[in-house]
Amino acid sequence: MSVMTYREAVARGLREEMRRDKNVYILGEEVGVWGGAYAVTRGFLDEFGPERVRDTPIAEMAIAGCAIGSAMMGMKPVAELMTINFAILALDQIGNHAAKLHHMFNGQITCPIVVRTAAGWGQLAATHSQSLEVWFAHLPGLKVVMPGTPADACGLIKAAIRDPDPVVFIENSKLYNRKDEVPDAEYLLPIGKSDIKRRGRHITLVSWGRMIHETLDAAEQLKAEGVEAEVIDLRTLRPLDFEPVAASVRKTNRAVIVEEGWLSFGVGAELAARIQEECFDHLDAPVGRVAALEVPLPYSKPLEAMCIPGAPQIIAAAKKTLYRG
Amino acid sequence: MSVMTYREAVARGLREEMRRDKNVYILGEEVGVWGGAYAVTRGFLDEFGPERVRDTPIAEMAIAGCAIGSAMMGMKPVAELMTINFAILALDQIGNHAAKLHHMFNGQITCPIVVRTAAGWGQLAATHSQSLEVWFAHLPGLKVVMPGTPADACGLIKAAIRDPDPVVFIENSKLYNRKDEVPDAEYLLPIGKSDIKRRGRHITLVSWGRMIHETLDAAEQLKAEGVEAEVIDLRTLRPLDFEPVAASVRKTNRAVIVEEGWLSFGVGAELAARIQEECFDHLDAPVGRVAALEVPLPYSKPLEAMCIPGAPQIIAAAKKTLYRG
Amino acid sequence: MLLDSHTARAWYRQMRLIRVFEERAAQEYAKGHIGGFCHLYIGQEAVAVGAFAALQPQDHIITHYREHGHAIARGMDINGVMAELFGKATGVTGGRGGSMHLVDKDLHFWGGHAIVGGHLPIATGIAFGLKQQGGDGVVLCIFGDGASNIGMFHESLNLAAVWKLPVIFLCENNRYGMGTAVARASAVTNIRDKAQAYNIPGTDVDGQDPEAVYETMQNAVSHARAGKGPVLVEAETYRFVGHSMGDPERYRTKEERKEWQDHGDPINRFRRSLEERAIVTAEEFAGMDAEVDQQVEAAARFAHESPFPAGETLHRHIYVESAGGQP
Amino acid sequence: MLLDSHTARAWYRQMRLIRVFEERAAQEYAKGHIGGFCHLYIGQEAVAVGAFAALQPQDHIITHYREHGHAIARGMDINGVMAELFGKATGVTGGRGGSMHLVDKDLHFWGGHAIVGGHLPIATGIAFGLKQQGGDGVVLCIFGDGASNIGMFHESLNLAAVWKLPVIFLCENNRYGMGTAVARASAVTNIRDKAQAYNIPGTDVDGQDPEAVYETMQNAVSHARAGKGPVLVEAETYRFVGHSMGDPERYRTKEERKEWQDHGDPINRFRRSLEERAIVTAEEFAGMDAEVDQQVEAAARFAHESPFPAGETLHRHIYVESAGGQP
Ligand SMILES: Cc1ncc(C[n+]2csc(CCOP(=O)(O)OP(=O)(O)O)c2C)c(N)n1
Ligand SMILES: Cc1ncc(C[n+]2csc(CCOP(=O)(O)OP(=O)(O)O)c2C)c(N)n1
Ligand SMILES: [Mg+2]
Ligand SMILES: [Mg+2]
Repeated sequence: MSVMTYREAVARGLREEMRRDKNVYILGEEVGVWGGAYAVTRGFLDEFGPERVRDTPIAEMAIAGCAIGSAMMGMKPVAELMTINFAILALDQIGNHAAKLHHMFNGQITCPIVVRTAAGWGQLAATHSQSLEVWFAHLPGLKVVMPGTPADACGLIKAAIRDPDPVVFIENSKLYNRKDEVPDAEYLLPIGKSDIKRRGRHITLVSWGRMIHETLDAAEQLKAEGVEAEVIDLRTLRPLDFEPVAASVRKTNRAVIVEEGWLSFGVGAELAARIQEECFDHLDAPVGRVAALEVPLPYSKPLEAMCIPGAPQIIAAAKKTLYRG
Repeated sequence: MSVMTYREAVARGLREEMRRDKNVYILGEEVGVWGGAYAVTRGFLDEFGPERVRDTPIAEMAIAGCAIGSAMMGMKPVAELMTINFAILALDQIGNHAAKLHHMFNGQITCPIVVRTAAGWGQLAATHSQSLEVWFAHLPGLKVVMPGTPADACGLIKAAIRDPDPVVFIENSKLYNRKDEVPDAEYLLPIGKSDIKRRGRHITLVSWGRMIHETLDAAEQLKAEGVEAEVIDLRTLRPLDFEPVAASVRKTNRAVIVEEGWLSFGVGAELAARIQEECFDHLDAPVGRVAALEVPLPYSKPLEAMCIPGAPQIIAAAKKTLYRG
Repeated sequence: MLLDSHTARAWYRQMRLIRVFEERAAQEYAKGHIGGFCHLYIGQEAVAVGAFAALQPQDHIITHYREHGHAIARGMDINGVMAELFGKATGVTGGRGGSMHLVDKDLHFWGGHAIVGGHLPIATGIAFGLKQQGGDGVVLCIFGDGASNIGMFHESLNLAAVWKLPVIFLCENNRYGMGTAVARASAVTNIRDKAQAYNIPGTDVDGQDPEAVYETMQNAVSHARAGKGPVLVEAETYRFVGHSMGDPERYRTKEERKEWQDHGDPINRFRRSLEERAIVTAEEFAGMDAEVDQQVEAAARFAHESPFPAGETLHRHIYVESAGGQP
Repeated sequence: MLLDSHTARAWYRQMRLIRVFEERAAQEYAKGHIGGFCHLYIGQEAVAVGAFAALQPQDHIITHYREHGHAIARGMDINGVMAELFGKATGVTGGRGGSMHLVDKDLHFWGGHAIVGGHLPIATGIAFGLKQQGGDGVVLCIFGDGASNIGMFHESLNLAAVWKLPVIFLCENNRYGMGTAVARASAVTNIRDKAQAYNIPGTDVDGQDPEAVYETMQNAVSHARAGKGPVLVEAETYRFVGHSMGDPERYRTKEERKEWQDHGDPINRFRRSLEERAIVTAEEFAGMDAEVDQQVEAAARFAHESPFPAGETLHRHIYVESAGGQP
C-alpha cells in the first residue's frame, strides 16, 4: 500500500493503461502543456509525447466526437471535459451518439470512449458548481462511474479504459488533494460494483463520489451515539449495483441517500424509489434524502456553505429516519 | 366549447398571445415559411410577418441564446426547438444561462423565454425518440410544463408566455392530431398546478404529457373490473404540484407513476421517492412505476412497440400494486 | 474528362439504381411498408456516384440521414438497405436504425446520422484514428448546406485543420435545409467560402455532373491522402422531391423545381452526354435499365418477404456483450 | 489621432484604475479574501478603455469572465466590484456571482459569463431586442481568442450576419486560451480572418494602444449603428499575469512575457506618448496616480467592512418573486 492523493491515483491508473496499450490516448483542453486544469495529467506530455497527449481547442463537441470516431476505429480515447458544467456542451455527442451507436447499429460499431470530467464547487458560482451525474445515469448505453477514494479512482479508471462501452468517469475537484492508501500491485476494480465502506446494522447510508466522505464522517459521529450505520458507496451509477443496497436495507430497515447535487430528480430519487419498491415490507421509516439546496450555487462563501450538505445534515436525516430526531 | 386538435390548441394560445402583446415573437427552424415542422405555426408568417415569425439557421444554441438575450431586453420570445432530441444541443444555453441568470445576477436580469419543443416517437429510431423532460425538471430556475390535452396546451402555453421565468414547454408529436374540447372564452391555466383528470378511491395513477391518455384508458378498463382509479395529470413538472398527489395517496393508499421515458432516473423516481417520504404510513403497497424499456428506441415497428408502455402495462402495474395481479 | 466505357456504364448504372431504388422506396412508404422519416436522394445521384468513385477500399465514409444514395454508391447490398427501410431482421442494422442509419462496417461506411451536424465531430475522430494507425486512408464526411450553420461544423473543421486530419468535408448544397433557402440561413451563400475560416482549400463543383464531381473529389482525396489536411468541397445540386415524405414544399415554386428536373437531371444529362460521345450505346442503356429495375424489384421482394426482428433481440447490444450483457 | 487633454487624462486614469484594482485584487486573493476563479486583466487595459470610449449610453455590453476591466471601463462602481469579489452583500450581485459575473443593468452591462462562448448567442438576442425596439444602440460582445473555436461563436456570428444585427464581436486575442497558444487551437491565427465565413468586416487593431482601439471601434460601432450588421474586431494584446490565480505558466517563457511587459505595457506606452506629445503633464499624472491609489484603497476598505449576505436571502430570485416565489 502507498498513500497517494486522488489526483495521483487517477494519474497512476491512466499512466499504467497508457503504458500497457498504445491505443490509449488522452485529448482535451489543457491536458498536455498545462498538465490538466486540475493537474491530473502533469508529466504525461513528456512521457507519452504530443501524439498521445493532445491539447485541443475549446470545443467540447469536437473533443467528444473525436473520441467517439477514433474509438469506432479501435483506439481507446480518454477525453477530458474540464468540468461537468462544460460537458453539457458535449451531451449531444455523448447522449445522442456514444450511448446509442452500438445498439442502433446492431452491434456493428462499438464506442469504447472514456469521458473524464470533474464535478465540484468552491466559490465558483452557479455555472461552475453543478453535480449533473444524474443526467448521464439516465441514458441506456452509457456507463457512469463516480469514485470517491484514491484506490477506487485508480482501479476504476483502469477498468473504464478497458471497458468496451462508453464510460463517463466523474471526478470531483474537491477530492484531488485527498489522500489515502492504494494497493501497490496493479489494481483493477469492476465497473458496476458498489462497495460497503462501513458495516453497521441500524441504518443504511448510501452515497457515491465525494459525499462518501461526509457520509463516513457522519457514520463515525453517529457511532458515538450508539448508532451503527452501514455505508454503501455506489461507485457506479449505471449499471446500478442495487442488490447490496437492498440486502443492507433488509437488515437495517432504514435508509438515507446522500448526494452532492440537487434533490429533485436527483440520483437519490431513483434509489429511494427502488428501495421502497424492493424492500417495502422491510422499511420501518421512509427512505431519507440529503442533497444540495435547490438553488443555483452562489459564489459567496457563507451562502455557498448553506447549499452543500455535510455530516451535520446527514446525521440529522439519519436521526429523523431512526425516529430519534 | 369547441373541439380542436392539440396542434390547433397550441396555435390558438400562441396566436392570442401574439395578438395581445407585440413583444411576443417566435423563432426557430422552419417556424415561418414551412409553418413549423409539426405545422403548429402554419399561417403565422402571414398574420404576423417575418419580423415576428423568424426562421433561423439550424443552430440550436443560437436560437436559445437569441431568445435569452432578447428576453433580457424585455421581449417575449417563443423559441421552437424542433424536437427534444435537438434541444440537447441548447442545454448549455438553457441550463447554464436561462436557468441561472435571474438568481446569479441577484434579480437584476430576468429571462422570460418560452422554449417549445416536442417529445414523441414513431419509427424515428434512437436519436429521435427520447423523452428527456427529467433533465430539464432537475434544474432550479426553470419551469417545465408538459400538457397532455388541447385545453391544457392552450391554457398553459398562454401562461408560459406570460410567465416571468424561463419555461420549457414540452409537446408531443403523437398528440398533435388528438382532438378534444377547449373553452371558447380566453383560457389561461396556472403553471404549477396538477389536475385530477379522473376521481377514484382504490389507487392513484400519476402521469403527464401524452401518457395521461394511456393512463385514462387504463383507468376506464380497470373500472370494468371494479377498480376505481384516481388519475392525476401533473401538467407541470417544475414546480411540482405534489400536494394533490399526496392527498390522493393518503386516500387510496396505492400509487403507480406512468411515464413515456426511461425508468431509471426518470420523473417517476422523484414521484415515488416523494410519495414514500410524505405518505409512508398511508401506503399499502410500494409505489409502482411504468416506463419505457431501457434501450435506445429502435426503428422497427414491432421492436418499438415493445418499448413504449400503454394501457396494458399500466393495468398490470395497477393490479400488482392492488395485490390483485 | 476521358471516360472509358466500363466506368461510364458503372456510373450510369449506379445512378439509375439509386433513382429507381428511391422511387420504389417512395411507393413502399405510401403503402405503409416504410415508416418514420425517409429522406430521398432523387436529383442528387451524381454527387454520390462521382464522389465515391474517387474513394478506395481503405477509405472511410460517414454521412447524414439522406444517405440511401451514398450507401448504394459505396456498394452496400440493396436488399439489406430496402429491408432496413422496412424494419426487417435482414436489414443492415436488423431494423434498428431504419432509413436514417444505414451502416456497413466492412465497407467502412460508418453510418447515416440523424442529428444535423452530429457526425462531423465523429468524422474527425475516424480521421484521427486513421492517421494514428498509419494507413493512407481518408474520410469522406457528407452533409447538407443547412448543416454548415451549426456549431459542430465549426468545431470539426477547425479541429481537422489544426491537426491536419485526412477528411474531405463534402457539402451537398441542394439549396435548402428543409424549407430554408441557403441565403436565409447562411451568411455566405457559397458554402465553400467557409473554408477560409479554417485555412483549408474550399472548392465547388457541379453536383449534377458525375465526371466533374469525380475530378474534384480526386483532387480533394489526393490532398487529404498526402497528409495536407482537410478539404471542403461544395457540390451544387438540387433535391427533386420533398425534404422527407409529406413535405408541402411551400418554400419553392413548382417552376424552380421543374427547371432543375428538365435541365439539371443528372441521369438524363449523363446519359445524353454518353450517347453524344458514343461511349455507351442505346442497347447497353436499355439492358442496364432492365437489370436495375429487376434488382430493385428483387430488393423489394426480399424486404417484403423478410421477417421482422424477433422481440428477444431487443436487449442485445445495449452494451457490448462480452462485457457481461445489459446492466 | 488628435487627443484632447481631458479625454487623455480620463483614459489614462481609467487604465491605471483597472491596473491598480487588479493588483489589489491579486493581493486580496493571496490573503484569502477573494476565492474561486479570478481572471485578471493586467496588460489588456487599453482594449477596454479604448473600446468603451467608442460606446454611447444607449449601447449594451456582454462579456466573459475576464471582465473586471470591462466593468470599470463602463463605469461600474468599483466599491461594488471589489465587494463582489469578496462575496459581500454590497457587491454588484450581492455576492452571488463573484469575479466572473459582474453585472449592472443600468449601465446596460449584461454580465460577465463564465462558460466560454456562452454569451455570444445571448449577444445576438440583445441585439435583436435592440433592433426590434427600434433604438440605435449597438451591442459590444467581448471574448477571447480561445472562444473563437467553439461552436457558439460560429452560430452566433452567422445568425448576427444573416439577420444584420448590430453587434460588435470584439475578440481580445491575448495569444493564449489558458495555456494553449492560438496557433495550437485555431486553424487561422488571425482571428479576424474568421469574419470571411460570415461575410462581415473583420479588422484588427493594436490592443496595447487605446487610441488605435478607439478609432477601430468607432468605425465598427458606426457600421453596426448604421444597420449594416455585425463586425468582428480583433484586438492584439497580451495578458501579463497567469490565466487565473495559481497558473504555473508552463506554456510561455519568462522572456516572452518580459518582452511584452517592457515594450508593450499599454499604460507606460500611453503615458510616454502623452508626455512626448505634451498632452498631460507629470504633475497631472502624479495627481491621478495618487487619486487612483486612494480610490482602490477605499474600495478594498469598503469590501472589507461590508457584511456577508444574510442567509435568508439565498432563496430570493430563484424565480421572479411577483410570480409567487420559489417552487
Ligand atoms: C440538430 C438538429 N436540428 C434539427 C434537425 C431537424 N432537421 C432534419 S434535416 C434538417 C435540414 C437539414 O438540411 P441540410 O443540412 O441542408 O440537408 P438536406 O436535408 O438538405 O440534405 C433539419 C432542420 C435535426 N435532425 N438535427
Ligand atoms: C465551455 C467551456 N470550456 C472550458 C472552460 C474552461 N476555460 C475557462 S477560460 C478558458 C480559456 C479561454 O481562453 P480565451 O477565450 O482566449 O480567453 P482569455 O482567458 O485568454 O481571456 C477555458 C478553457 C469554460 N469555462 N467553458
Ligand atoms: Mg440542404
Ligand atoms: Mg486568450
